[in-house]
Amino acid sequence: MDFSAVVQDNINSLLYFVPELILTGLILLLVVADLLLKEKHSPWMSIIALAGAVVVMFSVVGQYELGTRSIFNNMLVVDPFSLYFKLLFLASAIMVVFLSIGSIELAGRPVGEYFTLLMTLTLGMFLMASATNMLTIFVSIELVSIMSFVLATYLKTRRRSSEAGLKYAIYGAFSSGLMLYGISLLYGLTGTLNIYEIGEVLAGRDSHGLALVVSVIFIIAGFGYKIASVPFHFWSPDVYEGAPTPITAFLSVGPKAAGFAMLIRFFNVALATGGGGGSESWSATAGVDWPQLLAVISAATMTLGNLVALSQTNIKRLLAYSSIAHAGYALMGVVLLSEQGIHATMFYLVIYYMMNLGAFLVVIICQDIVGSERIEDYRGLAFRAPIPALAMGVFLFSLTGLPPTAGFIGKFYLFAGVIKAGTSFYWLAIVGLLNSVVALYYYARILKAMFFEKAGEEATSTLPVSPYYVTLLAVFAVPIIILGLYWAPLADLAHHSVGFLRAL
Amino acid sequence: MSVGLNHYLFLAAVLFVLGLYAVITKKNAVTVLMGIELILNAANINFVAFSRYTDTDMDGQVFAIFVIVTAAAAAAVALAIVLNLYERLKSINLDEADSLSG
Amino acid sequence: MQDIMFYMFAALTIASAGVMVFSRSVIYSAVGLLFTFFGVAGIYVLLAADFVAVAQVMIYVGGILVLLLFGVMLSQRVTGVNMRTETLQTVPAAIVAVGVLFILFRVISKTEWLVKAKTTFEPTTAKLGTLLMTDYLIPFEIVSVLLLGALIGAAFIARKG
Amino acid sequence: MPVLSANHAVINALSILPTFSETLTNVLFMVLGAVIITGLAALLALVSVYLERKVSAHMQDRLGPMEVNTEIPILKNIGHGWAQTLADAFKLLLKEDIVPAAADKKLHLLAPFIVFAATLAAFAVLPFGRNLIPSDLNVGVFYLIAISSFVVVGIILAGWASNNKWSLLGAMRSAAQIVSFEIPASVSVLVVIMAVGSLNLGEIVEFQEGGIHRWLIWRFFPFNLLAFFIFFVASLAELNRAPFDLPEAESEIIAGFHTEYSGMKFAMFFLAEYANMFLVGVIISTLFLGGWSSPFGSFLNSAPFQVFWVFVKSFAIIFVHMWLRWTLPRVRVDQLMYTSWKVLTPFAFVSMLGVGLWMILIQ
Repeated sequence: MDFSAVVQDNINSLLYFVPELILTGLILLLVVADLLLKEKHSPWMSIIALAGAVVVMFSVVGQYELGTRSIFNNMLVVDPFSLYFKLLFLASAIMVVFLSIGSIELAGRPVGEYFTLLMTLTLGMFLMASATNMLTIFVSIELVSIMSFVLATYLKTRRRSSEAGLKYAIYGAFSSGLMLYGISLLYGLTGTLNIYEIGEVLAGRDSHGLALVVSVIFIIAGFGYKIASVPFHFWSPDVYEGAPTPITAFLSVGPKAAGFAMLIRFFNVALATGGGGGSESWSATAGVDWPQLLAVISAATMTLGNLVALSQTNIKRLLAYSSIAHAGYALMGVVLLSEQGIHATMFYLVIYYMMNLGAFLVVIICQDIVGSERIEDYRGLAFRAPIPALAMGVFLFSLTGLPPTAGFIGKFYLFAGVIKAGTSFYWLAIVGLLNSVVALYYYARILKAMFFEKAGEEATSTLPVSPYYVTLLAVFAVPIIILGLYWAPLADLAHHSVGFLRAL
Repeated sequence: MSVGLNHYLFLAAVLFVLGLYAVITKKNAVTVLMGIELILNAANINFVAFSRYTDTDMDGQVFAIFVIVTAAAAAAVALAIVLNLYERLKSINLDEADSLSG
Repeated sequence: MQDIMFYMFAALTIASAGVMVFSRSVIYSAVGLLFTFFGVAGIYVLLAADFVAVAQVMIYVGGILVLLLFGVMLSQRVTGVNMRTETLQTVPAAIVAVGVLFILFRVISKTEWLVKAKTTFEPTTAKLGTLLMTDYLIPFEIVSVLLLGALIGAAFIARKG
Repeated sequence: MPVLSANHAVINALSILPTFSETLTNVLFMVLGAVIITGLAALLALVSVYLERKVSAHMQDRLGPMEVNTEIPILKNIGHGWAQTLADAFKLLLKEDIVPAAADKKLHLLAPFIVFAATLAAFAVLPFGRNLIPSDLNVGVFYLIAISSFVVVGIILAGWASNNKWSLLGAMRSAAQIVSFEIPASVSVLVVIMAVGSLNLGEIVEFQEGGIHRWLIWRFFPFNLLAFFIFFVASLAELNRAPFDLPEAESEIIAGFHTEYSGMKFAMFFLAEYANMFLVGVIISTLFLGGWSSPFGSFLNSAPFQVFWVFVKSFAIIFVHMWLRWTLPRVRVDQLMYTSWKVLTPFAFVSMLGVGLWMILIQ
């Protein structure tokens, strides 16, 4: 492409980039507002952030009319797949703003930087979902990672939060270093950074030897870090425990989903052929059997997450391991090389968003009313604060995957996909089922503490829960039940969003 | 034998492995960061070498510049966190940051 | 001539990286890193990437290394007693490292890279500038947001109280 | 490849000899260039030191060095203690080299070498005339900014290795100061780069040839003038010179990072400091004052005069530096940081924006 055509393409692309532009404007507005507002804890910051996020959400919905297109010289793409994830990111950002407003951990801390960084992180996730060039992939991962480091350290006067930030930063920098080395090998192998061209070059040749395998393994390190899969999960329990709880909730949903979006796009475009429209046969690039590799990672991730969760006494840490396990479940759909698998993963991620954020909301409420994160302090909660306990019941049922909750439907889709994919993945379905049984045990332990155990003598009074929290709990819990009974709209949306741009 | 692409790649591989070794063995957070910088430099040598020796135009050089810039940003944030932790702990050894475990 | 220069810079890079890795003092590691960065910059010059070489010196030496040194000095007592960095798991780490090195060497020597003879030594600056403003406009803008965020974040964390 | 164009004749002569391979010639040539640059830097530093003594003496109405002289017939009559600097140099070189017992010996030795080598390396790209650029890099300006970062590392190491609180504090102050002022300085250099459209120092000078009215300092009035002023102040601070000589504030931290240095190693810091002064003089005159080009257009613009103009302009800048040093009081640390971050940096950006908008509007 010659010079003026490139510039013209950049200008034409702006229309497709409106949500990101608004989001960038919002970030700058927050910076300026933070300077102008004299108070450190002005409620205006959260109002601006919320209003901005809602505006961005409308513009994302508006993008559906523009259709699928590759923009900015194939750096990014706008397609239903990325829009689906962008809506999910915005939903989690908005809910996290709500969680943050009530959180007592964050009370008394400056809010200016907090919302600015939160929105910058959201922008990074937007870009992750639509990146189609190794450079944009790398840069947007870095954007998300660096913002996450800072947010995890936000309670900087607290030792645990500082440690969480340090571990997060070190592991993050290390895994992005590994990923870069992998990208550099892939670049030398294919001579391009564009994932479509990488896919074409790799499909055009029969054998790539060890080089492709090594570079893919290094690249998986980067993705694995973002979705916290084994063996790149080390950071996540520490970070989830140490970070402020609203941020923990956000990290366990947003960047994880963004990592999945990127993982799905990268593997299915750069390292697979066919698959367009569902009629063509869909296969992994010769020389690297990444479906089986990811399947092993998926099985290891869910098993390790569940087994270690069994022995946890801190609820945040337990949820951290449970979220590792859920990354393993969601990964099951990615490896199948079928639209059904990807559809199941996308569907599951939305349900996971609701049940996981809901569970963290209960943790935040309990920090407020009970003042503890230990499971043993949750004893008898059902009698002292019935509404949060009941909601927690719904969330944990859903996390386990029991009917009639949305979690059951999500898991059903995943397992159905795995079974349909053929005999080579049966073992994965069996591992997944066994894991669900293990998970049932530790989720039930929390429920048992809340509903069937008596609290200590000193704690028998009923605990007041503000109407604000009750509303928020309803916002999460009610849809989980409804989706458990009538899931067709969301499943349809996910189904329509599977079609991402496959070739230039 | 005259110096070609493979020489540069070998150099980068050695640098990468040295960085990996440092990351695994060092306890001090600052030294671990240094090891990570070695890994990033190794990747950058690869990028620039491919950009020179293969038919790929300048993409590799552009990528290297982006890596350098993001590395600076990440190092700044990581060091701010290290100093903050030092304020709490009076130590920056990773295994003394152990209040989170289980 | 080019070959001799390559071996000189390569030796400098690896030797000083070795100092960085195997030294037990953080400051010596930092000095090792200084010469590693310098050696890598020399390698870039040999690869006809003059702008990248200078950017390497400016950002790695002038930015990251100075930051690291400040970090070391502010986090160690001024008397400089506690300057040792202990090492853990040296034997398994060495085994892993040698294994990875072996695999990488095999990868490099077995793969047929798309080598193309290119001998001209063209100036790169203007071309890089044009690329950043055209093809790579979006990553360039993302990085500027990233730098803004990192600036805000680092300032927030480093601030007292 | 660092190649002193002036010595092309020598090189050609060497390369004719059949016994010399091309490689050997190149190496020889590089060594020769390095020796010449080192000699030049040392000589300029000596001259600057002498000038400083005399300028300060005149500013404060006293005589300065008058006694040191030689018996060599012609030179004997110059007087004014012209050999004082030479005597100083000999004294420094012959002095005992004291290394504190608690110091880190290796780093204590390495630090002055890093500072000195970085300064010399910067000399390699200075344009002394149209065909007198030792190494005509495409990224010359950028190289100059980058190489100065080695100086920062050297200073920090010096402060660290001395194992002395004053040294360390002085080094930290010095490094923080240099790093802070590098930002406005770099941005004002960007203004010049934008105007010229090249990072090559030679091309920057060629852009300004044709008389005093074409110098960049007058272009895009007043934005370039502003950039010039910012760069000048920032360079003062980067040189750690008064009124920004806090790193060496005797009453607070003795002599800063070189408190524990003596003899040859101190001489290296000392030489580097004065060589840096000359360096900054050449950089300012290249970026803003037309470099080697004559202020009268093509009049007096032949090769020897080009060198002459570079020296005249640079020493004029150095003179202003000295003048400021001996008339202004030292600023406080907070004032220093305020100057850099809240005055110079914003104005540097204003200047850059101004030039950018100007260029867009004119097109």
